[in-house]
Amino acid sequence: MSAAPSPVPAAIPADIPWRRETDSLGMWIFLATEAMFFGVLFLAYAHARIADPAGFGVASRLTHAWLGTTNTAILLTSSLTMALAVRNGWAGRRRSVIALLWATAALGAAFIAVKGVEYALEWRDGLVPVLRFTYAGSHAQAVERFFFLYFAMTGVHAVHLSIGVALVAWLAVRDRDPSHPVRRRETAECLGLYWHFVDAVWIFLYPLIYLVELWR
Amino acid sequence: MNERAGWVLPAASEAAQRVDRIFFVLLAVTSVVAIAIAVVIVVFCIRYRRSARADRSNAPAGKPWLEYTWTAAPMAIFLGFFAWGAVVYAGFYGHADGAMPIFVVGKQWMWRVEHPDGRREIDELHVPLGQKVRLVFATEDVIHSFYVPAFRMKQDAVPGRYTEVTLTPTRLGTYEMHCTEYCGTDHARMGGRVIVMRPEDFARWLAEGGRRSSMAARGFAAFRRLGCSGCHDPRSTVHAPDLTGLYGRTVHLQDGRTVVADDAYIRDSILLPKRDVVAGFDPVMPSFQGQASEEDILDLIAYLKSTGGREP
Amino acid sequence: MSATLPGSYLTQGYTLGSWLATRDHKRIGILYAIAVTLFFFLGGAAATLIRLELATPAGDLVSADTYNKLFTVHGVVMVWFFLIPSIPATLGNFLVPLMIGAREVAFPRLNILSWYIYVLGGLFTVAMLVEGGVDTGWTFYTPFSTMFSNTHVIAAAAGVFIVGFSSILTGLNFIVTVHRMRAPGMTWFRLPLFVWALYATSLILVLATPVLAMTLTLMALERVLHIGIFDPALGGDPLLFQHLFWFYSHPAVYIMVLPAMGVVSEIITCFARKRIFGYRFMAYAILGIAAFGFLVWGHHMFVSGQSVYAGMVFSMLSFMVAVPSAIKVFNWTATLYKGSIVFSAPMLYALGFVGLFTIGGMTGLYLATLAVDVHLTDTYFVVAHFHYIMVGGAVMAYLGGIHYWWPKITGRLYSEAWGRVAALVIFFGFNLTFFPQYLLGYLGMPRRYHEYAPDLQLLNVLSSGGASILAVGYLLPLAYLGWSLFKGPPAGRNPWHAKGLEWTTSSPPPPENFREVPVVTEAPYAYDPEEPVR
Amino acid sequence: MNSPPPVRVYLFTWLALMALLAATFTAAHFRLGAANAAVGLAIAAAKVALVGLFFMHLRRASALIAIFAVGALFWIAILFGLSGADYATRQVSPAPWTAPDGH
Repeated sequence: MSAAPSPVPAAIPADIPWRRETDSLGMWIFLATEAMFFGVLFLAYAHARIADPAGFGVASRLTHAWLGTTNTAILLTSSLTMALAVRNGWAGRRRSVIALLWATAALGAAFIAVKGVEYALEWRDGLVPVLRFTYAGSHAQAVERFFFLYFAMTGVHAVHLSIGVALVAWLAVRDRDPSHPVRRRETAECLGLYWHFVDAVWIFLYPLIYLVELWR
Repeated sequence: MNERAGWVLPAASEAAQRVDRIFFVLLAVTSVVAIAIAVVIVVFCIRYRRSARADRSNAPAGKPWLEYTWTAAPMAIFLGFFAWGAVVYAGFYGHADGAMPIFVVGKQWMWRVEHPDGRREIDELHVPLGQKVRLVFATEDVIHSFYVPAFRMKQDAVPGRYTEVTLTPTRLGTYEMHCTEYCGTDHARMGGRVIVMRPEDFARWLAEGGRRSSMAARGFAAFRRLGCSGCHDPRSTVHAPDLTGLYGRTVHLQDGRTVVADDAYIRDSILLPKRDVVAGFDPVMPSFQGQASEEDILDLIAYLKSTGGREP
Repeated sequence: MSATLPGSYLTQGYTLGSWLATRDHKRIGILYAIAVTLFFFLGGAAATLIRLELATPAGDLVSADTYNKLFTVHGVVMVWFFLIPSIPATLGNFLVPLMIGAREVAFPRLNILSWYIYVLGGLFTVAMLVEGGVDTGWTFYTPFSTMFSNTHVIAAAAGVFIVGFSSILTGLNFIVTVHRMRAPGMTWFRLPLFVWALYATSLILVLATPVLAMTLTLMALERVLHIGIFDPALGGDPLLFQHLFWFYSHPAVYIMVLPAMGVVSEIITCFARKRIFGYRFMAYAILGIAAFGFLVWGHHMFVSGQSVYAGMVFSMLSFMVAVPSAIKVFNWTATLYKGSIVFSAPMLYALGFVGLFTIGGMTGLYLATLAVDVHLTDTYFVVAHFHYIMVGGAVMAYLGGIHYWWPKITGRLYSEAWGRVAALVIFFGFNLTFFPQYLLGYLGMPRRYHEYAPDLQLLNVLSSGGASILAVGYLLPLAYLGWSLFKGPPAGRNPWHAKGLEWTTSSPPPPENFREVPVVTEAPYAYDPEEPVR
Repeated sequence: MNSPPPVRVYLFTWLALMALLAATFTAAHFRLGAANAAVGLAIAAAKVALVGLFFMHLRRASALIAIFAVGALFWIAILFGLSGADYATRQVSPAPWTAPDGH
């Protein structure tokens, strides 16, 4: 088990290292619950794909791999700006923190915009299960199941990302007033952990959706 | 139909006797240990109650050797029961080697039983004494579970696939049968009887079912009734695969795969025609999901088998 | 409700607002206790109707549909709105900070948010009930729940989805609190076993509940959109739902029983005036149960079409998870050796727990044995098994804990005589209710039936009779504990002369728990058999 | 708080991530059969490891936090592993007529 307890009075102290470590432990446990939450979706994907691998190959070719790749690049870059925002926060360079936070929020919004375009394309192609599914090629059933899982997984991911964008924007606004900066940096760190987790989920989603079968 | 004498459940199948042996050995072992613990607790409670004068010096806070033994001992006993249970459990499945299949189809709140020669029953199952029988389960809607307490046998019927159990009745008589997987309003009324008969009586019962067509004959009737012959009959104008002698043949599909036309392929082609489209044909066949019942599919398979072809 | 001691957490404001906006873990514990008790009696009402119906072989009290809704509501309310939150959210919230010498939980705001989420989930479930209830059983098996049930399945799933997050927040809070806020000197192996038990329970809460949340979402999605991963006609598999559901629901039964084990360890050591026997084995056994609890869920699916080999894997693992439970029973028994035992009400509940948990645990072995489970699963044998563990175990320990820490929570003593009467009535009523069900199960009476063969009526009438005694038994504590709230004599700092940091502060404790930060110097349960108990 | 890592650490991590993205995208254009999925997931795991170690400071985090980070992945593995045990060995009886081969 961990070392003897930190010699900190049991009251809730204001000093930074203890509070920071506690908040990030709490955040990591929350990310563990989110990981199990997404884990179920990945199991559903694995079960469906193993049931009809060929069907998932056909379906994956119908997705827009280029849009998916640009989106992955956008989200990876937003992770960079978020991480730098947290770093500069601890390094005390406050002005750059605000700029980096806005950059992160903008990149997140860009990701959602690209996702919106993708959804619109899929709506036009008639690949939206139940609502507008006019696909008549081979493996029709596997394609419909693929797109059900596609919309379920990317939808849940997009919801998480939108919450992230909103929080980052709120933090960027709140950071303008310089009072109790320590609190801000801790929030930034926790928000950073959440942002990187949402990015990590997308990193796993990307190959499973877009890269199943790209060869000619 | 009260075959229970007081609180004793008859053991009417080979498996039942083997399960009862495990059950009563478990009962003996667990009762002995439970009583031993109870006695020890009561003795300690009396001997060491506050008002009693007893030697309470250097009370132990732990005896590693004792604790390791009462960790290892239960583990050993448990592994023994696990192995025994697993061996008997494995005997329920497979090893059919030529046993007579009987099809049991669950449908919301009744059981339809069908013998290979075509005799049908509802909520009743006649089985011959002493002969190995393979019960094959299918369901038309939700999950049902076929449970015969006297046989100590229970098996879920899962939609979308066949499940099966092998058993050998060893005692004449009539026994209760229940559905034990919750399936809706009349789940409690979805039961019936299992009647074990002497082999000769069973054969006579099977035969006297009156002039009725075999499954294959009924399959041919379904082949016409459902409109399959409209396309698949060699003389029809529609460009559709010819099914005569299909059974056991390897079929080349549009996306390059080749499959053996066994029962699962026929079943899927009826219910999900667009999944395995035959090479050279376009996917125009509608799905018969909801029109062709489980019996119809079993009969159609029997009919296609009767048009020639060989075991896959 | 004049508190005996000025400046206790009870005197920090008497308005409703001071309670509903509190961040004090002690007040949140009490808020939970009230809500949990209400749901206990709601579930109990359903149980009473079920037992009344089963007094006669024919289904003549209620219609089949109503009966199906009754056992569903009994399951959903008892599992998610009583058993899972009962000990962790009431006694746990109140006592964990006190027992580790902390002033507060790590995230007080999350703690009160957890209570509001619980209440929101509860409102959803009650609204669903008023609208007409749900008839899928608390297991929501597909394809019945997604395609064939025409009751309020989605509203029920939403209620359970929401209350799941309340458990996640409670679990998260406890893990961080135990790691980060222990008093100086309180090392891991000086923690009381109650804190160990709640720490392990919180690990399960945090890791298992999200899987339930997503599974119910997928089930609801498939019910609305008629497309999904469970419907075989679309290439899905009903067993996938069972795998995902039981991946949560078996660890959930350990969420219910582990805190009870923690409470019993505290009570037995106090009233036997003796150090726990094999402290380290007990602590590791708790963690072992929590970790192994995730590997065994397949034993719910031995006859459901799961592969024979997977059945064998799960059967072997299910036997292994029984070993730590056996260790704990042996250690409790050994703790009594050379003790100085007092048979107060909490001790009667604790000894009752040990006895009933032993029977419940051992009958679990029958269900882990593959061949025997084929005969016994989905019969009343299973119903008796899990009621012995949940009602005989978790509820007995919950009541024992309520009585044991009642003086600390309210600052008042309850009537010891009435306490012992209630414990004995509950013990007797419980056994009369559920032991006959083992026989019914072996004789082949399926569960979830409102009709059965006439020759099984005697056993069913015994069970229904027992249920009425049990109901009376559960009403007794309401009476004398309620009386004690107003008329009970002041309890003082440590009425049981128990060890543990929570007994070093005043009763009821001040808002900041300890006047000065306690320092721990000795191992837990440092009892001396000669020292008198009140 | 000891001084935060220099900015270049973050930039190098980002470059590595971009490189891995390009790698996985191009790798998908080759017909490797089942290996395609394996390669895709391996690269994804590498990218997640990079994000975790550098951006989420797991490199310098306390053992406790690392345990919870890895623990979550281990628990997902339990879900995949044991339910996989059923699907891998489940012998769906092919059809009513053909007796299973005595498994």
